[in-house]
Amino acid sequence: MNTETSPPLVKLTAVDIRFGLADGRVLQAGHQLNLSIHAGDMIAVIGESGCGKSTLGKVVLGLLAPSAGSVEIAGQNVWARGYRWPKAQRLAIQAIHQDPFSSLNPVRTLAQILSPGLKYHSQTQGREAIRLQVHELLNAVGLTPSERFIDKYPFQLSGGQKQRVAIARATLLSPRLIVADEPVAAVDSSLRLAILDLMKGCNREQGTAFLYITHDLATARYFAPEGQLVVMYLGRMVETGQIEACIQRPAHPYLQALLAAIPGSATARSDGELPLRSLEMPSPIDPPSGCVFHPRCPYAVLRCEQEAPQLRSLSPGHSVACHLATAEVTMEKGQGP
Amino acid sequence: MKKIQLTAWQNKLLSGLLTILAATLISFVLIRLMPGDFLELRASELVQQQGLPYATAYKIASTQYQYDPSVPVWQQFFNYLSGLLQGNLGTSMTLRIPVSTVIWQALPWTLFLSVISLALSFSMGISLGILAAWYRRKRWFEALVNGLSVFSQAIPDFLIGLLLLVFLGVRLRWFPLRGAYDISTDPGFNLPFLLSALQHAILPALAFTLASVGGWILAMRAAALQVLSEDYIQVARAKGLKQRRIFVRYLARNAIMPPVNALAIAFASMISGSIFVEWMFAYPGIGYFFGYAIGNRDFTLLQGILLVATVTMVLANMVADAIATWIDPRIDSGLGK
Amino acid sequence: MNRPGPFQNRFDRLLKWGLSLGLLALLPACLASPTNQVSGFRCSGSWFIPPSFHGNPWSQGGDGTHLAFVYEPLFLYLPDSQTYLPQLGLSYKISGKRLDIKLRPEARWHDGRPFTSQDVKSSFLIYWLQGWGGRLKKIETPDPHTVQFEWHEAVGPLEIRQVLGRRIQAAAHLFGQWSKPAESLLHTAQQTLGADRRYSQAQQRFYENLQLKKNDLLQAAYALRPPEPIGTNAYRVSKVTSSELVLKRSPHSWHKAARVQEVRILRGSTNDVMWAYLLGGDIDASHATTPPDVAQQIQRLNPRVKLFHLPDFANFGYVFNFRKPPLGDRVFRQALARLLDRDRLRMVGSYYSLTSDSQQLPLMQSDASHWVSPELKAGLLSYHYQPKQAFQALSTAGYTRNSQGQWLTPQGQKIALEIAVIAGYSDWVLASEAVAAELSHMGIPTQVRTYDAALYHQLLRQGQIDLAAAFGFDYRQLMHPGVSLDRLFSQGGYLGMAAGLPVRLTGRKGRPLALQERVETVVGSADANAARAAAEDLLWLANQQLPFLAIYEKRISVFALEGERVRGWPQGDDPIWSLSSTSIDTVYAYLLSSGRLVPSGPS
Amino acid sequence: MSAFKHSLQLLRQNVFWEVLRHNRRAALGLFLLLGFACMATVGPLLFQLETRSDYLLRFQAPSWAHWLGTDYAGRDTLAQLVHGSRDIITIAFSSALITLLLALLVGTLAGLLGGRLDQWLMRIIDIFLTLPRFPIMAIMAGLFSIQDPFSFGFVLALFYWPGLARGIRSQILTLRSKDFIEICQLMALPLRHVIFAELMPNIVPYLAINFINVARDAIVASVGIMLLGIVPLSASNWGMMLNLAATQTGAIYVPEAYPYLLAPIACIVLFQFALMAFAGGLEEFFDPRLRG
Repeated sequence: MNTETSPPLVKLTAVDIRFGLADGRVLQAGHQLNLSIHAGDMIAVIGESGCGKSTLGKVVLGLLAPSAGSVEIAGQNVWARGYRWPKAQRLAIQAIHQDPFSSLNPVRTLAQILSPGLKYHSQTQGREAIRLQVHELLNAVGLTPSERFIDKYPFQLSGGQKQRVAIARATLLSPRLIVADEPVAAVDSSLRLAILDLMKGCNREQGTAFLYITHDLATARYFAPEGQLVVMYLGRMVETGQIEACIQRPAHPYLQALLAAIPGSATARSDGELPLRSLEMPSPIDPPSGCVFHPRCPYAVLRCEQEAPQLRSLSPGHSVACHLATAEVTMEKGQGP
Repeated sequence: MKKIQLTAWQNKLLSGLLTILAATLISFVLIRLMPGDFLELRASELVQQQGLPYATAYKIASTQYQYDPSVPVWQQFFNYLSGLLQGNLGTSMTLRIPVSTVIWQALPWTLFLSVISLALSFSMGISLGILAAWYRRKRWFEALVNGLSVFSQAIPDFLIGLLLLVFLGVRLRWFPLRGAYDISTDPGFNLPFLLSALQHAILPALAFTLASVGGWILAMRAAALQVLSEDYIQVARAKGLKQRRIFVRYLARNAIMPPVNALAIAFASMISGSIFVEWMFAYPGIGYFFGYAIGNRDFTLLQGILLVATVTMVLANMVADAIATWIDPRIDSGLGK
Repeated sequence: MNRPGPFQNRFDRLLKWGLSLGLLALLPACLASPTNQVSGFRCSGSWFIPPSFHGNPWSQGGDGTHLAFVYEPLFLYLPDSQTYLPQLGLSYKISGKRLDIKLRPEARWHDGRPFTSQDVKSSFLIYWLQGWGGRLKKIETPDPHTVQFEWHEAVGPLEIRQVLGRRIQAAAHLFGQWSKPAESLLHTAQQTLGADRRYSQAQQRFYENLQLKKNDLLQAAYALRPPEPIGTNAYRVSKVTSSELVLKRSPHSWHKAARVQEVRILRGSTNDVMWAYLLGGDIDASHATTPPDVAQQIQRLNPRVKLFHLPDFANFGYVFNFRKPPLGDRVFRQALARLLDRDRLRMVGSYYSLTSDSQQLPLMQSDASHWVSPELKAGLLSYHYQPKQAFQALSTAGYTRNSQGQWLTPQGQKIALEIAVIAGYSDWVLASEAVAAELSHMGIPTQVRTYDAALYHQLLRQGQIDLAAAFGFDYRQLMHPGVSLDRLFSQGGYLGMAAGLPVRLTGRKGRPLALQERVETVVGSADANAARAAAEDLLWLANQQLPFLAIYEKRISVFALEGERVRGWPQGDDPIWSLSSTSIDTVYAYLLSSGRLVPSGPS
Repeated sequence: MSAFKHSLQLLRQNVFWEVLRHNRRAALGLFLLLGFACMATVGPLLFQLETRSDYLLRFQAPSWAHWLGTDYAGRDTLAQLVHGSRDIITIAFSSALITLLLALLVGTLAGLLGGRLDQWLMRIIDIFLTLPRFPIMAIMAGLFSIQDPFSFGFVLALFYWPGLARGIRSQILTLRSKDFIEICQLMALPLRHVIFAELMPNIVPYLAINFINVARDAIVASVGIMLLGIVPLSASNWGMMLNLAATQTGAIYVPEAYPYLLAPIACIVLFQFALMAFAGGLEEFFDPRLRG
């Protein structure tokens, strides 16, 4: 679906994100983030909690201003001074959150949750027409019969049903990109695939692009088998590439470690131990020198402590930020690069 | 310029001092805005006694009381403040003795009453509260505790005081009606005096106790129910621990913390909240003198009493904070937000 | 579900012990009864809270109920028998401008020093500093037991009564350093000001300067803190706390007959506190305005309580503010007087009091015959309860009623009134509530507002009230209507100021009356006839103009406990009770020091 | 405004009766409150206030003529009780209403705008909360020389708003960090929608409970201050009835006077109970989670 002529939906260039803390220290949640999302793209962002993946999501949504670098949405630098965001573009990017308790207003019924967007931004006008469309939406996300659901409150629904409502709300204005931040983390595993299918259907039928943020490689693989993978570690993108390619040939030791945790994957270890020197993630407030991964990297050498690796291309569409990774060497079990 | 970094507690102390200062200023201005004037009172007396023209009498009264109302309020305030800094609360305008002396004389009675009633209501409240949570399936017990707490919350302390006065005092003549001790005893550390002081304190203390026990019951029951729903209680039960061990080790110890935390504030609010009951029983504590001061427009005495109440409140807040931090170190009171 | 009770372990044992200990501690407190009820006499009163209390009777911290037991006057005046009881004085003689007094030679101060004429002089010089004795010329002491007062002109009985009746409180050996300069000040003052009543401008300046000098001396005298309790009467202060004041028998006092060794005064101000004391048998004497049913209850619960109803030498009523329409209208005031059934109001406010007479004179009813001549009486208006006539009078004067029955002024404004009362004076509040209800019922919506004393006096002085509750005449101490006429009609008089009375009003014979001059004649003139004539003028004016509406003449209920700690209370009709004109404490003090009240030990 | 719409909607959905049907205590509370409302509105028409005093009828026992006996001046106690309810209810509700409005304004502003303004407002609130409440109220009562129940309510409200404003602020802060607010931003919904349709309905239960709590506190404080005799307010309300009964007429010493003494106490306790009980139901009514 990539069309070279039209600008990407969202393009991040060398984005840094820093938060000043009350005590004067600085927390770096993102560093040198580059990402282009085109119409219809399926991108999965993966990383441990606290690695800055949700922050990336917020930047993509245009909710968070970068400390450095530029964020272009539909070819426009949205944080440029004096820029006013056209409403149509604003509405083109929507979100699905992880926690339905927080994302659905507990004192509003489903009808009340879904109708304001229609009321303010669609052609559908009039109480009855809107209600009719809410019915359709509920049916579309599988909350059938919709009469049973339309006047319920969120607390009367199960976790999966709540996420369906969230999806319905995100899709209601037919956006071109949806940022889904761990949409199935709070859902029973038996229902996860159904939710993911719902989103995939959206992509298939309407061409909606998805930025799927997760800590779970398995769901990422299921969600976007043809899509792109972004691996994040401590605010940095450490590896990007076509998802299957990455999984088959993980270049960064961090991704290797993540894969090692999945039984049956290429680098899975029989003893179940992670091939890491330390299980603790360093603090983003005072990140390690050189390669931020070096304190945990089983292969770290002196250079890793001194020099920060840049994201470099290993093969077309597959980049990694590691001094040692090479395109030729395929990781074998327990073997160094 | 280097920003001065204060520790959390220094910060608290500083803001406490500022609060006291501001509260003092507010009450200072309020008091001086009150209509009615003790100089007026004294001057009318002089007019009647000595047949002086009113203006002369007012001037004489003003020199007698060493109070000149024509001095601007801000200047009076700064005079007062500079006195305060030297530990001087000023001289009572009508009693002509240091305010601190009056307060030292009244405070013990109020403290005596507060400590007795707080001890009674707290111990009764937490015992009943925790038992109500423990035996929550026993209908009659729950009804009893419920009834007590509802009654206690529905009736203000001074009305309980009135009822006690009428029925236990006047009708049954079990307890003395007014005052703090029997006058035929000799104030000091001797048994008859202490006994009579205790005897006189029973009715007012009972009034406070009955009016506040409901609050403690509810707080303790809520805390206990919270604890009972925690996992570790289930685990303990599953492990087959003895019931009384669960009650003491797990329930009582954990549930008592929130009420204990509220103790400091409850104590502080008694210092200034005792006016009505002390007045009802002609009990010579802080509240009684407050009534005197307000009736005679004794500005300095009023100011002194308000200052004591304010300082107690600020201190109590700090103590409560300290206890909260001590119980749960995660609450770092310094780094809010 | 069979759980073992939680009361079986360390935590609970702690709790259990704590609770039982607490209960145990309360138990003796319940059982403890007032143990020591031996000698002594107890009454209620007030004084300054220690440590602001001190032994200087002249300044505020030394003031209080105890003064009656500690000091005494030269003579005690008994209004009932119109006689003087000799105390520190033995006899007196009035000759023209002079008053000669012989003193009791055996009288002693607290420390055993003899009581002399110097002490009397010293005391009255301090009174002079305080503003008494405007026309006093000098005080002389020819010998230790004689004192002579001399005025610029012959003075009336009021002045005499003040000299004879004021307490001698300034021992010369303590207050001499201020009374001596005061004497020289008096000397200069009488030379400069002379006998004139009207001052020139220079004299006026001197006068004001004199006031400031007097005040300086007075302040210095006020600052004295005697090292030990002083006084001449049978008792001396022994212990003072905020809730009680203890007096002990003074060893040097000349009152050898006093047998009660100790007097305890309990702090008690409001009626309900005093009722509580009585009920508990805590005090031997108490005065409180009490309705009959409460009195009965007290007597039922404590059969030793005797009840006396004594005149309080004051009447209660309302001062009208002339500045506020329609109260400035005489017709309206008179109508109000006729609208109120004072007998019913009296029962609600103060049951045992006497309903004020229909002429509304600022006099005690028992004293009226002495001041009102038959011809004056014939010309007085009567204010019986007659609402119909009152309504008629209002209508005639142009007042109308609207459809809701509310009265309107002739100008068509709605009439609504407000009654100001001092908070805490319960019979005032109760009576005022009843008045307000009555007036509202009659179509004059009325509300009661209670103010504390500080605010009340201010409002009164500034003339911001409509009706203000107050004592109309207040005979206390001097037993003379001049006092109340002065309050009502003289410039700067307390009630007159509140009413906003004009300086001149049209008098009996249609001529304008100089109020100030008339008052001075009543108060100061030695010529009884002139004083009476002036009084009649003013009484007539009070009757016609009605600046003050009296509701009842107050009587106080004295509860006395016979046989608990003391016995020997006089009969209810004993003239000695009328000593209460000075203060009720004076009665107790006299009964104790004269030995009439004795300890009720086994006889 | 939208909270009002919100409640109307809930009423339409018969939620109210649902709540009352299974929450017996709330139903009882509502019943009592309605009773008191009738007492204050219709009551005075039914029970004529016999204003004139007749000492001979003082402290009569309850009878057909006087259901609750008579007062110190022989007037019907019940009629006074009925007429006196109006002042107390006015004080309670005016102070609660003023408190609510002030607190809502300040709390919402502080919570939504944040920053310097928030810091200053919180500092001021801290100071207010440190001032000893009853003494300052007594001073204020003297300061304003209160003449009517509305201004009394206003003075009380001056002391109640800071606590509530702080509570509202923290509620708003919590809500503001919720994802549904972020969604509103993404959906470019107007601010008025965010405030009135998303935030307010969430804090309405909190407001309702606090409205009632303030009303209860106001009753206690006003009766206490009247009992102290500081307020120059006229006698026809429960507080002043108590003042007269307890301290001025000797009613506490005379058994015949107990109906007169106890009637206002009983009314105050019942009213407090009614408010408390109803508050539980109100919370359920506004908070769908509690109804589940």
